This record gives sequence, C-alpha cells and structure tokens, in this order.
Amino acid sequence: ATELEVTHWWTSGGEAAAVAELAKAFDATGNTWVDGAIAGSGGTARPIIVSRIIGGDPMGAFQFNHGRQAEELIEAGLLRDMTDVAEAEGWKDIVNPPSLLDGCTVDGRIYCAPVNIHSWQWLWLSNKAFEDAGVAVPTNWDEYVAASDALREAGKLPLALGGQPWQAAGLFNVLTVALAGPDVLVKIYGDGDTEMAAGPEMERVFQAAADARDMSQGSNIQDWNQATNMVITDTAGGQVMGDWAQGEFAVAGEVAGEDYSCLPGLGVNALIDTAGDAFYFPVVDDPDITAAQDVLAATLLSPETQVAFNLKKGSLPVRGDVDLTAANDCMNKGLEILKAGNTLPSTTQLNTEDTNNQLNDLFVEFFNDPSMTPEDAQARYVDIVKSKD
Amino acid sequence: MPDVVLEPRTLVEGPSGPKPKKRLSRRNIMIYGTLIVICLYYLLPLYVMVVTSLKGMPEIRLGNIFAPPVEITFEPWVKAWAQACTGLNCEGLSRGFWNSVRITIPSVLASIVIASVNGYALANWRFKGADLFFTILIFGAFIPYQVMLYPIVILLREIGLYGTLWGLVIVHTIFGMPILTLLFRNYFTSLPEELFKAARVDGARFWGIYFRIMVPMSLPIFVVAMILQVTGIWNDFLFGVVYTKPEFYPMTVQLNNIVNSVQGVKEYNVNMAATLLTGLVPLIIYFVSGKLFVRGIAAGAVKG
Amino acid sequence: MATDRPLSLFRNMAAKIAAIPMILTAMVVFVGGTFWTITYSFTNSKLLPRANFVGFDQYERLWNSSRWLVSIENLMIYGICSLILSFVIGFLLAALLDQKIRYEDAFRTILLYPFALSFIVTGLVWQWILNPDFGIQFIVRSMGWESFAFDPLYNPKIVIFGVLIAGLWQGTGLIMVLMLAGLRGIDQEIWKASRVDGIPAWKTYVFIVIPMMRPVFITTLVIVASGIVRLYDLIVAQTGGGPGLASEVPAKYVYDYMFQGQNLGQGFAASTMMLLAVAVVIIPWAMLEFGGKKRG
Amino acid sequence: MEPSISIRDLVLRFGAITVLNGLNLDVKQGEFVVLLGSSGCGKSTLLNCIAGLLDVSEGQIFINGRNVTWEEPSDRGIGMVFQSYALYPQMTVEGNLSFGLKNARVPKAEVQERVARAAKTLQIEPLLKRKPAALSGGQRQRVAIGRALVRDVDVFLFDEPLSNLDAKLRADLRVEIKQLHQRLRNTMIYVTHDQIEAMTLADRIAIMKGGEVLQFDTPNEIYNRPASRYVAEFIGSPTMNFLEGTVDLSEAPRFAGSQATFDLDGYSFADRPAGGPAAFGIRPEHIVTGPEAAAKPIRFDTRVDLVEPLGSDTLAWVHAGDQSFWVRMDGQSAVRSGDSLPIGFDPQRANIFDMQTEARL
Amino acid sequence: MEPSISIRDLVLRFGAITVLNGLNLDVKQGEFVVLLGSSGCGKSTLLNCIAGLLDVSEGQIFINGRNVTWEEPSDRGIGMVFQSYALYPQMTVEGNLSFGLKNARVPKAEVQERVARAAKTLQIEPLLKRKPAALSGGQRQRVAIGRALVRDVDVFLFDEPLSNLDAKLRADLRVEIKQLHQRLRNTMIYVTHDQIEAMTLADRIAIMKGGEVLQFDTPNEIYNRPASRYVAEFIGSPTMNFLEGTVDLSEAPRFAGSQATFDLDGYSFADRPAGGPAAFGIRPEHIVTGPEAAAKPIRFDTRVDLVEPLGSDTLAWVHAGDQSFWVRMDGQSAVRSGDSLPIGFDPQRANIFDMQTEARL
Ligand SMILES: Nc1ncnc2c1ncn2[C@@H]1O[C@H](COP(=O)(O)OP(=O)(O)OP(=O)(O)O)[C@@H](O)[C@H]1O
Ligand SMILES: Nc1ncnc2c1ncn2[C@@H]1O[C@H](COP(=O)(O)OP(=O)(O)OP(=O)(O)O)[C@@H](O)[C@H]1O
Ligand SMILES: [Mg+2]
Ligand SMILES: [Mg+2]
Repeated sequence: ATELEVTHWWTSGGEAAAVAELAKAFDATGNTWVDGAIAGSGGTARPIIVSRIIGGDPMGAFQFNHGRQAEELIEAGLLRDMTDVAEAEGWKDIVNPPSLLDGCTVDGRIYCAPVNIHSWQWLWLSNKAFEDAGVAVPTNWDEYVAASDALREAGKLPLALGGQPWQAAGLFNVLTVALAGPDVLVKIYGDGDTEMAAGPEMERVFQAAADARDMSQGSNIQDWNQATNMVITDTAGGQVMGDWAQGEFAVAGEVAGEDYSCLPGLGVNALIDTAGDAFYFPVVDDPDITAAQDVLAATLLSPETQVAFNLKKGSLPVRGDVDLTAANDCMNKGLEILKAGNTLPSTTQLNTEDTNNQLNDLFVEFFNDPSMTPEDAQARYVDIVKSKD
Repeated sequence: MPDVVLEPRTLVEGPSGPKPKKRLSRRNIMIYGTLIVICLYYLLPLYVMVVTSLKGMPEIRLGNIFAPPVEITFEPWVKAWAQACTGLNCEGLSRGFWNSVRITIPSVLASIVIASVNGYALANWRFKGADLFFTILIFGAFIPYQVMLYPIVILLREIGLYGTLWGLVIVHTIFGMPILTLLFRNYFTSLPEELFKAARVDGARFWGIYFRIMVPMSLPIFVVAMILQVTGIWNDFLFGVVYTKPEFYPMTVQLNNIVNSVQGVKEYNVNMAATLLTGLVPLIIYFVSGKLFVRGIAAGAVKG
Repeated sequence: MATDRPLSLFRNMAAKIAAIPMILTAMVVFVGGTFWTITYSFTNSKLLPRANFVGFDQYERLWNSSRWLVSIENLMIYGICSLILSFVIGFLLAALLDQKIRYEDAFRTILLYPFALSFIVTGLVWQWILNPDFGIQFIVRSMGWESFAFDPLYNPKIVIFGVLIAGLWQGTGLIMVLMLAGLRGIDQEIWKASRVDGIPAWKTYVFIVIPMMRPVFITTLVIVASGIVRLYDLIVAQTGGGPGLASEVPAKYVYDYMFQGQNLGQGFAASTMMLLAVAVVIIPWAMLEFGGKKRG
Repeated sequence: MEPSISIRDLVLRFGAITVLNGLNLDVKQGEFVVLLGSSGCGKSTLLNCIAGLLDVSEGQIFINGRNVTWEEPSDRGIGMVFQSYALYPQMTVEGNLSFGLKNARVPKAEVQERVARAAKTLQIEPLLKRKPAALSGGQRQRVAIGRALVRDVDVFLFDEPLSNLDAKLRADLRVEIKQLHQRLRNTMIYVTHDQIEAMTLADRIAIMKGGEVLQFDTPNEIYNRPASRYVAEFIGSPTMNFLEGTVDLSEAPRFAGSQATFDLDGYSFADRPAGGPAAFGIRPEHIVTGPEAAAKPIRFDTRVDLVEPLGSDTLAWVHAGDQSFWVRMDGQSAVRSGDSLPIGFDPQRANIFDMQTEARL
Repeated sequence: MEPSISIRDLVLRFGAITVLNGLNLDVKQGEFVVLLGSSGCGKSTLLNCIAGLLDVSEGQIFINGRNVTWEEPSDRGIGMVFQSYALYPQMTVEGNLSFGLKNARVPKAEVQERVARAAKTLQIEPLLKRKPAALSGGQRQRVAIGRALVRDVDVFLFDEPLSNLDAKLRADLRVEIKQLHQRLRNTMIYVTHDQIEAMTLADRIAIMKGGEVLQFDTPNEIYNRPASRYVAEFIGSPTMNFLEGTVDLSEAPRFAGSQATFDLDGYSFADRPAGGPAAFGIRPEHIVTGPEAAAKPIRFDTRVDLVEPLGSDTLAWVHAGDQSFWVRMDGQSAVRSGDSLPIGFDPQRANIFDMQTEARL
C-alpha cells in the first residue's frame, strides 16, 4: 500500500466531512490517504503547495480550483499529464458539462481530475427572518431589495456579507450574471471587452451593488460561513454565496425549502457557473506514488465517490450519470439547471488569479466604503478589464 | 573614640532619625496605583482567554466575555489538545506538539551557536569587511519574511535540504541571525577587551577563546537569545509549513487549522484553549526565566 | 619565519571561516535574495518566477493601485504611532519600575508576558475583545451606557489604531525591559548631582537621562522598526486587512499578490519598494553606527 | 560661632549592615575638612548623608545651626562634586552650570552673571559652549566644581573629585581647590583616600575606619602624633617603621626590643600611659643615615636590601637582624643594594603605641 | 649580546590616525624598561604591538634576534599583565595559571610543577582553588603576574599593572615586582604614567610623547639631565621651576631673566649649544631656603603664596615679582602663607633649555 499525501484547504465542517468520503474511497483501494489539510483559504494553502512543488519535494496530489491557477506549473512540466488515466476511464464521455474538462486541458492533454462543480450564483434566504419581518420570502433580487427596510426594522441584517475580499467580488459577479446576463460577463472577462464594462448594463449592476452595499451595512464578520451562520440563525435575511454554503445548512440540520430558501441566479437568470475543484498530481520519481496517483484520479471520478462526496460538500457531481436521489431541494435545482445546460464558465476559468485579486481589492473597498460611488467603482473596473491578460 | 571633641549640644532639636516613611504616601499610591492598573490591562487578554476557554459554548453565546464561567468545563481544553479536527486528522494540537519540540530545539541551538560565533567574530576579530556584512545583516532584519519565501525555497532545493528538518533549522537560523548577532556583538563588545588579549597571549586561538573564555562568561546573553528564539520559533507558522511537510508540521499549524477552520460557529472556547496551549511553552519560559532575561539584557545587550 | 607581511586574506583565518555562515547569509540570502527580488520585479512573473522582462510596468501598476497607497499610508500611521507610543509607554513603564518598588519581578513579568505570545494569538484575542458584539463595547453598553461606541476593528477610519492597541500590548513589555536595562546603566552619580541641583525627577529624565540612553534607543529602534516594517501576522489575525482595505499593509500586499494573486512580479515590485525604503534609511545609519569606530 | 556642620549620633544602615555607627562630627565655619580612610570605611556614605542623598537611620544633621535631617538635598545649601564628574553629557558647559539655577527660577540676568563669575573663577570661560565629551578630565572636574559654585552654597562636598585624573593634573587641581577655598572661605568637606591630598588640603582631617572617626585633627597633629597605630600606619609613605618590644615606665622610660634596648628620653608621653608590650614607630624620613647617624641616641648597623631612587629622594629598604626599616635619603644618594648602612634616630620623633589597644602611649 | 627586543621603524595607524610614527627602541637582555608618558601617547599601543595583539602597519619587531613581526602572540615568548588583571572569571586561580600551558600542550605533570613554582614565588599557594571574584585587587594582580610567570617567557610586558590598586598596595606590589625582576632577570617592559613607579622600577625609562620616544635613559639621567623641556616638566613633582630669559655664551656663560641676571658657573652644557632665548629650570628640591640661601650663587627674596604640608615635607608656592617657584622644605617647616622667604640655588643643579627647540642646552 502506498501512502499518498493530499493537500487541500477543505477544513470547514461540511468540507471536512466531504473529504473524509474521498479518503475512505481511496483507502478502500488499498492505499493510504495522508491528509495534509491547511486551513484558511487558497491564499494560505497555495504558496505552501507551490513551494513544495518548486522545492522538489511535492505532495502526491493537491487541490486547486481548476482553471488558470495551475497553468504555469503545467507549462513548467511540474505536473503530471493524466491523459492516460482520463482516457482509460473515459472522462471525455462522462464529465458533464464538458467544459469542466477543458479547464484541465492544456494543449490537448489533461492534467487534472475535476471532482465537483461549484456555482456561485445562489441567494440563500432565511425563511424565519422574513417571517419575523412580516414580509414574504422574496423570489428574486428586486423583491429582496424591497424587503430590506422591513428586515432592518425587525432587527435583522438584510444581507450578510463577510469581510474577506473574495466574497465581495463574488457577490458582484453574481449580480453581473443575474442582472446583465451571462454574455456580458463572458465578454468582459473572456474577451476583455472594455466597452461593455463601461456600458449601461454594467452601470445597472453597479447600482445594484450599491443597494447590496446598503443592505450589508453592519456585518461585523469575516468568514463566509459566519455569514452563512447568520442566515442559519435567522439574524440575517440572506446571503449571496456559492453552493458550498449548502454544506453549512446541512451540518446545522436545516431543511431546504422549510428553514431556508435558495434562489439560483438570484431568481432572475437561473444560471450557474461551472467553477469547481480539481486535483492535480505533481511529477514524482517514485513509481509507487505515480501508481497511487493514477488510482486516486480514477477513484475521484468514480460514481460512488462522486455521490458521497458531493452530497456532503453541497456541490454538484461532475458526471451527469450518477444518481443523486438523496439530494435536497436546492441541489436538485442546481442539477436541473445543469441538465438544461444553463451554464457559464467561472471566473477562475476566465480570469487569471491576478485579475481576480484586483477585482477582489476593488470590490472589498467598494463594499466597505460607502463614500465610493458606483461611477468611480465602474471606472476602476474598466481599468482592471483593460489591463487583464 | 579619642579626640573627637564635640561642641556643646546646643542644637539637638527638630527631627532626627529616618524620615517618617508613610507607607501610603501620595507618591507610592500613584506609583503602585498606576502599575496595578496597567498590569490589569496587560492581564485582561490572558484573563479573557482563560475564562473563555473554561466556558461552554452556550454560555459564551450569552454574552459577556469578561464574566467568570458559571460552570467550569475542561471540555474545550481536551478538545483542543486531542480532538479538534483539521481535515481528517482529529488529534488536536497534540499532533504538532512534539513536532514543535523537534523543530524548536535544534533551531534554537543552531541559531544561537551561529549568531554567537558571529557576534564574537564581529566584536573581537574585526576582519576587513566585517562591518559591511554586519550592516547587511541589520538590513536583513527589515526584510519581510514573505519576500524571501521563494528564493529560500530555491536555495534549499539546490542544497538538497528542502522539506527536511535541517532545512527548517537553517531557515530559522538565517532569520534569527540579524537580531541575535546584534545582541551578541554588543554583549561581547562590552566584555573587557583585555581578557581577550590575555587569552591570546596565553596561546588560545579563535575557538579556544570562544569556548573557554567567552562562552562561560556569557550566560545572561545566552539566556536572552534562548528566550527570544524559543518564542520566535515556537510561534512560527509560515516557515514551519512552507519548508517542511506534514510529518513535521508544528503545533501552530494545528492552531491555525483549529482557529481558521470554522465549523458552523466559531468555537471560541476551543480556540482560546488551543491558543493557550500553544503559547504555554514560551509563557512558561518567560515566567521561569524572566529575571535572567532582564539581567541578560542589562548585561550588555543594549550597549550599542 | 613570519618575516613578511602575510597575505591579508589569511590573517584571522579562523575568524573568517567561523563567519562563513554569516557571510553566506548576508551575501547569498539577504543580498542575493534582494537582487533576485529586484530583478524579477521587472518581469511579469505570475505563479513561477520567469525572466520575461517588462520594464517598469509592475511599478506603474503598483503606484496606481489604491490598495498599495492605502497600505503605505497605514504603515506610516501605524509605524509612527507605534514607534512613538512604544517608546513612550516602554519608557514610562521602565521609569515606574525603576522607582525601587516592591514586587518588581512580578510587575515586570506581567508586563513582559505578552511578548511570549505570537502575533497570531495577540490578534485573535484582541479581535475578540474589541468585537462590538460581545467585547468591550457590549460590556459597556450592557452596563447602561447605550450610546457607547468602541468598535475600532469595524470602523475603517480607526481600524489601524485597533491593530495598534494589540501591537502595543504585545510589544511594549520588551521595550520596557530594554529601557529598564538602559536606566540601570546610568551612572548613579548623575542622579545624585541632579538631586543636589534641585532638579525635579521628571526633568532629570527628560533632559538628562533620556539623552544619555542613546545606545539603548538605537537597539530598541532596530527591534521595533524591523517589526513594524514586517507587520503582517497581526493584521491577518486581527482584521485580515479589513474592513475593506482599511488595514492593509505593504507586507500583506506583497504576500497577497505573490501568492493569492499569483502575480510574483507585482509582489516583487512591492517588496523592492519596501526594501528600497529600508535601505535608504538603514545603510547610511548603519555605516555611521557600526562602521568607523573600533569597538562599541 | 556655631559650627557649620554638626553631625549627631549618626547611624546609617543598609538593611542589616550598619555602615555608620553613631558618628559625631563638628565642622567649623569655613573649615576645610578631609575625610580620609581606606575603601569601604563609609566616607561616601557619610557625605551622602550630609547631602541628603541617603536617609539616615538615626541621628541628626545640622547645617549652619539648622536641623536639615529631613530636608531635600537642594534645600540644604550644599553643592557636591563627584568622582565621575556627573556632568550632564548632552548639555554644554554653560547648560551644566545654569541648569540648577534655571530650575530654581533665578532670573536670567543673574544666571548669566553667576555663570560668568564661576567660569572666570575656574578659568573655563573658553569652554562654555562645549559639551563635556569635548573636555579633558581636568576641565570636566572644573566644570563639576563650577556647578556647585554657581549655586552660592555654604558648604561644598567633594567625593574623591580627583581620583579619575592622572597624577600631574591631580596635583594641579589640588592647588586650585586649595586656592578656591582660600578665596571663598566656604566650608568644604572632601573625601579622598589619597593622603597627599588630605595632608595638603585639610584644615582638619577625619581619619575614618569601619564607620567611625578614629582621629579628627590637623594634618600636622595627625602626622606627628597619630592617635593610634592604625592612623600612624595609614598616614605616610613609605609607611612608619615599627620596632616591637616592651616599654618600661618604672624608672626612666626605656624601650626593650628584640634587637636593642634604649632610653626614651624626650619622648612626650600621653597623659597616663601604662607600660607593657608596645610598638615603637619611627617614620622613614626621621631616620638619618651614614655619618650623621652616629650622633643619634638610637643607632643600628643595617644592610641595604633594595634601593628605590625617586629622583628627588631615594628610598632604601634596610635590615638589621630581623628588623627591617624603610629609610628616606637624599635624591643624590649613591647607596646600593647590599651596602651596609648605619642609621640612627631620635626618640623625640617617634610614636609608641600600646600593643593591645593600639592607642598612642 | 644581541638586544632582547628590538623595534625598527615601527609605524601603527588606526585608520587615518597615526599612533606610532617610525618608532625605534632596543631593549637589552634582562633589562627593566619603563614606558612613561601622558595618557594617549601610545604606550599601550606599543606594548600591544610587541605582544602581537595589534598588527603593525610598517616596521619590524625582533625578540631575541628573531623577527616576530607577524607571529602569533603566544609564539613570541612573551607574557603580559594587564591593568584590569584580565583574569578568566570562571576559572580558579589554578585554572588561570595553567590555561596557557594547557593550550601549549605542556604535559600535565609539568603544568602542575610550574604552577606550583609560580604560586610559591608569588605566595599565592593558599589561593589556588579560589575564583578571581574571591580575591582582593592585590591578589588578583599577583595571579595575573603568575600567569605570565608559569609560561617561562623571555619577556614580560606590563600595562599599568598597578593603576587599579590603592596607594598602599601599589607601593607594596611595586617592591614585589622589583624583587621579582632581580630574581628572574627577565627582560621586562612596563607601561605606566606614574613617575614614582617609573623611577623606582626602571633600569631605563623611555619617555614617550605623540607616538615617539623623546628620551630613553636611566632614571637618574632623565631626572637630572632631561633631554628636553617636555621631559623635564613631565618628571618630578612638584614640577620643575622655570625662569625665562636669554643665555649669553659669548664670554662667561650668563643667563639674563626678567627678575635677575646671573652667571652659569659650573653648569655643564651639552656639546655645542647656541645662545639665545632659553628657559632656566630648577627643581623644587634643589632650592634651599632661609639662612642657607644666602650661600648660594643665585638668590631671590620671595613671598609665600601657598603652603602644602605633606607631613614628610612641606611644599611652598612662592613668588618674586612675576616669577613663581615651587620650593620643597622640611616637613617640620613652620613657613606660612604670606611670609617672606629668601631662596637660593646653584646653576650646577639647573637644566637650561632652548626656547625654540626645547632641547637641553
Ligand atoms: N547601597 C548600598 N547597599 C548596601 N551596602 C552599601 C551600599 N552602599 C555602600 N554600602 C556599603 O557601605 C560601606 C561603605 O561604603 P562607602 O561607599 O561609604 O565607602 P567609601 O568609604 O566611600 O569607600 P570608597 O573609598 O571605596 O569610595 C561599604 O562596605 C559598602 O559595601
Ligand atoms: N582602536 C583604536 N582606534 C583608534 N584609535 C585608537 C585605538 N586605540 C588607541 N587609539 C588612539 O591611539 C592613541 C594611543 O593610545 P594608547 O592606548 O596607546 O595610549 P596610552 O599611552 O596607553 O594611554 P593611557 O595611558 O591612557 O593608557 C590614543 O590617542 C588613542 O585615542
Ligand atoms: Mg566612596
Ligand atoms: Mg594605555
């Protein structure tokens, strides 16, 4: 049996439970999963992972968001080409949507094993909070905005938003997709269309972001799951957050539709992006480890693992052929959208981390500084789009 | 007592003997009052940590962080030490404790040995260019660790120590070097130069003087260096995690994991217990050898 | 027979050999690392360092970045306040402890213990104490003063002072010890002379003793200032740079861009600016302070 | 006239150690008193008590008839000069001189005038703008004296002010201090363990030992009629020579030593001496050598062990049997080690001490 | 016999400052040489160069004919004793003594034997097991000497070994060192700025100033025939008295000063003196006072300004017109400030220096 060290940053309650499923499945193959969890976020874990790889003492496998994050490591020949495994397992046929595999593909070779689909475009609402405020649970963004005064009066925070920069940027991108439409987003991020970025559609999005800013005034929290927790405990009306929040609701024992509601695409554009996590496999000398890597890659995409993992994680499986009867209300909504093909590429696929980082900076500033006008913010937004590559 | 001729005692009036010392003089009240208030302020966080770590979560949620625990529970401590999870590992801090010990001891020793030899060479054997190197070292004290992260990864890879305990020891030695060298240099400079000369006349060479003359005279500054390094290295997170692998991850990695992996609500009591547990070793060292620390600093560390 | 002047390279051979680790560290790590950093700051390296030179692009972007400007401003505010306050508080505490008081050891230990804790721990605890929902603000309000507001960590205008509170709590103990050592090193006869001259104690401190403590102040300055420039952990633990960008600092900018943003070039450019600022101050000063004179 | 300084039953303890033990001392107006004693005998402690820098444990201190036991140092009308100068290093000489005055809110014009006067007295006018670091030791000590001078005090206290200076400078400054005293006529108390300073400066010397005053008298009296053997040995360099033996007072006073027995004609005994075991002390410079020795009532034939030519004098260490003597001769003396040398001296010049009590007979 | 130590054109610079400037010195086998000079003149620097503790900038150093310029201190066959004793505080006395021998890998038995011998010579046997902190100053210095002694070196170097001791102890140890030298007959170089030590210990004294040797001669010669005015002033306490004026050598040599003009009968001029402006120097102890003065060829009627009774002698500071003199008189002298005092002296006892070159005429 080979010990394979796997590094990831899944340490919250739902995440850890999900990882345990992966480990269980891998251990069942006779190998041993050595857990190298690093808490924090990608920001903490990534330099550690990269250092290990550059330092010539890599782990057996590691988690990245698939997309452009690993591009350079691949070009530098530090990551293994997993095309053989992919072909043997027939990933091309089973991975759905197929764009997921594109994120792993460089020059026609496949370098990673996608494990799930995470979409950002969700609005989570606390049914009880709205009940307390005496308004109906909104069914779209505009209703939600309209209800914010009532929520305030009832002593609830209308919109929970953590202080970490990526949450602010995520919220904004969700608003973009919902209010301006997916094409706008793809044009701006994908093609670097500055005219579009400066255009009236985006103006509207920035206005909406300003509304969201007002609604989120007074969230004294940092972590995303603390924000989620405010929704769970009904002290906040809602939160815009990816489907991983689902895991928190699950751990807290809440029931979708009953205790909380979810609105994909903010109830406006029922779309989801196909961001997600993928495992990469550094090049190592030890043939045992190489073999174990192959086993892990195959295991990750096996139907049983996919089901067990994604149920815990609250994300969607990467293959369309698995049976998710245990999925809850919200998850099913996601699955349907996925089935309908209403997907769009994620920002991690469209943008480099550098651009995302700049967007994070812009939006965290915007959401925390009420004196920043939507116009100013948009001007800077255009600058970032202009300089992106 | 012959020959001490006294004038007639015409003067014996007014106060005599010691000044009546009021135990509660205004000055004393001011001094002790101020000190006590300040000390309370300094103790407050520790108090909050201890108190919180002994409460259950419901009690914490009810508010007042300063209130003493109604019901003392050691649950959080047990959890922090042995049960808290990181990813799949649910062994709490205990997993990292021995790693921390394994890292700290050689790192402290190596960094002190090297820095003390540097300080000695700089103070007593001033060779050409010594000042230049020293200035660079002081400059190095100001370089943010993050900047050096990649260059050092490459360096360690090239010398084949990446990912090993010794690689980490080297990193700690490098980053401890500026301030420690400054301290040792100042201390050795303050020792009488004649001792050094006498030893040279007696035929002792570089190492002979170092080991036989300088080291035995330098206990205080070694204590200072030891305390500074133990604190620094024990509390380090970044190097421990970047330059080693999971089998060596120090306690602080677990601490980071416990504190940063929020499972639903933040378990403040466990966080505090974990924090205290992690800080225990340096804290004990301070409480035990604080006196020597001050003496060591006074013994020359500050003479520039 | 040692008649001729030996090659100067071989004089003090043992000392030079013993200093090799230091020389290597200085030259390879600090100088080498610095040059490496500077070199790559002119490239557009992303995740991995690559020699793809782009001139001053990174610097242009750096100085156009509002986050960088905020970071610098914060570091300035924090640095100046922290320097002044830690010296003032450290000195005052030392002066208090120098009054031949009882239980000096206990007081000293209490003032010094925070230094044993890491910035991470410090940041956590103070984040908690300063949390308006259950920290000091909450306590004061629940005691009846409803309008009391003290939420430095959630107010962008004063968040940096919230960090300062924690930073000072952690660091002043060491400064106090250094100052105390300095005070103890002052010739007792100076005190006697000033008492005979009828000079009040505070004046003696201000006009006579403090100016005499120059060497202590210098060592302290190196320690405090290097800590300020590297300020990172505390921010991360306490505010994460927030709210918004209100408590960003340069070291965090460097780190975030290098690792989070995967834009090494940008991180290196920011580092280079930091190093440049430090070098401009340090090198002439160190030359004066450590060069020239023979011993101490 | 009331004494300038009067110390009554002064006791000073540091914790359990009693450093001064019921000390009494009266210093007259304008007198120059030197406290002389070996290291650790309590000289500085006494001075600090007078200055008010140490709180006394028991007893009283009067300055000009005023009980100052509890007064602040600055209110006692004293100025003090320290061994390490204790100049304020970052102030100019002028600043050093005027700091105390400014602090006492003396008007500016007067400060200037007083500083100018003190600077003139001490001839440090050209130095006024310099910092102490730029001064030589002697100049520093002059400034330190100036600091006491400007304050127009009644009493000057000096704690080994010249110990940190080299011999030549010490001699020069000694003269300056003496002249200063002659001009100012202030009361001065001066601590030293240098006998030359004590002898040349003092109107009266207080010889201290173990926190007590052994003898308080003029230099001449102390030199020529030391009250005890300790004082006799302490004063004079080379030290007094002693012959041990027995004094017989029954008839004509006689001294019987191991080497010789002789009459004590002309020796002025103290009041009621007892006979018995005693030490006969004679100073090296009271011994004559060579042909002159023959004329003296007491004579020894000695052999020279060691010669120390000082230029101005020559010292010789000689012995007769197991009795050794230091002898002082002329600087031109050609005596050499190994020579035989007749020596002689007068009992008049001697001091005889009881072997038990050590007191002068 | 070749010189024990020979220094050739020694130059030593600290950066831009030249401390020793082309110094030459030859020390004979077994000679006791004292380096004397004011503070900062380079005495310690020279000693450190000889010991090899400083790297010379130029020139050469020979010890027993061997060029040791670049040898390690321990290979030069020297032992050194420092002012601050420089004992290794953490070792016992025995450890201190044997440290050098152990470094040289001397066999254990021999180490013990040599330590025992040195301890016996210096009478520190009972102290062998103690640490330096438990010793008095004098004992420490003895151990420090012992450390040089055990190493059986040819040359002893002393850097102000007695400066930290009090007067009494200093005098005692001075004698011990002298006796040690008489017994061992090693070459010794001894730095001091105490003239008494220099005069009593030295076979020859090198007077240094500004990194140069001004005069290198026996104490007697230096005292009585100083080569320059600087040396004359430097040696002797109180310092030599000077009359300024002109020397006329045209006929019988005459000196014309502001107060008096007199013949220089019996003055032994140097080789080929020139006349001209000159300073006539006479030592205080060569001046006679009172009735005896009348018999002297040169006489002044003076008034006494200051009297310093030293016990053994009395010094007086007197003046005639604007010419002042220090005069040394008997310890019993009753002269007082303000008295008039006739003084007189011999030109034979004088030293006359050129005003420009300062050299002795
Ligand atoms: N603060 C103190 N605490 C305890 N003992 C002290 C203190 N100051 C002085 N002593 C002791 O008191 C005694 C007298 O000290 P003092 O300084 O008066 O001596 P001194 O005659 O001035 O000696 P010296 O000539 O060396 O200056 C010494 O034995 C010393 O150890
Ligand atoms: N390391 C040094 N760097 C620069 N100058 C020095 C150094 N050591 C000594 N000097 C200078 O060299 C000169 C001679 O110093 P040295 O110590 O030899 O004097 P000294 O005659 O021994 O004086 P003292 O009697 O005070 O001991 C002094 O002016 C001193 O300032
Ligand atoms: Mg004293
Ligand atoms: Mg010297």
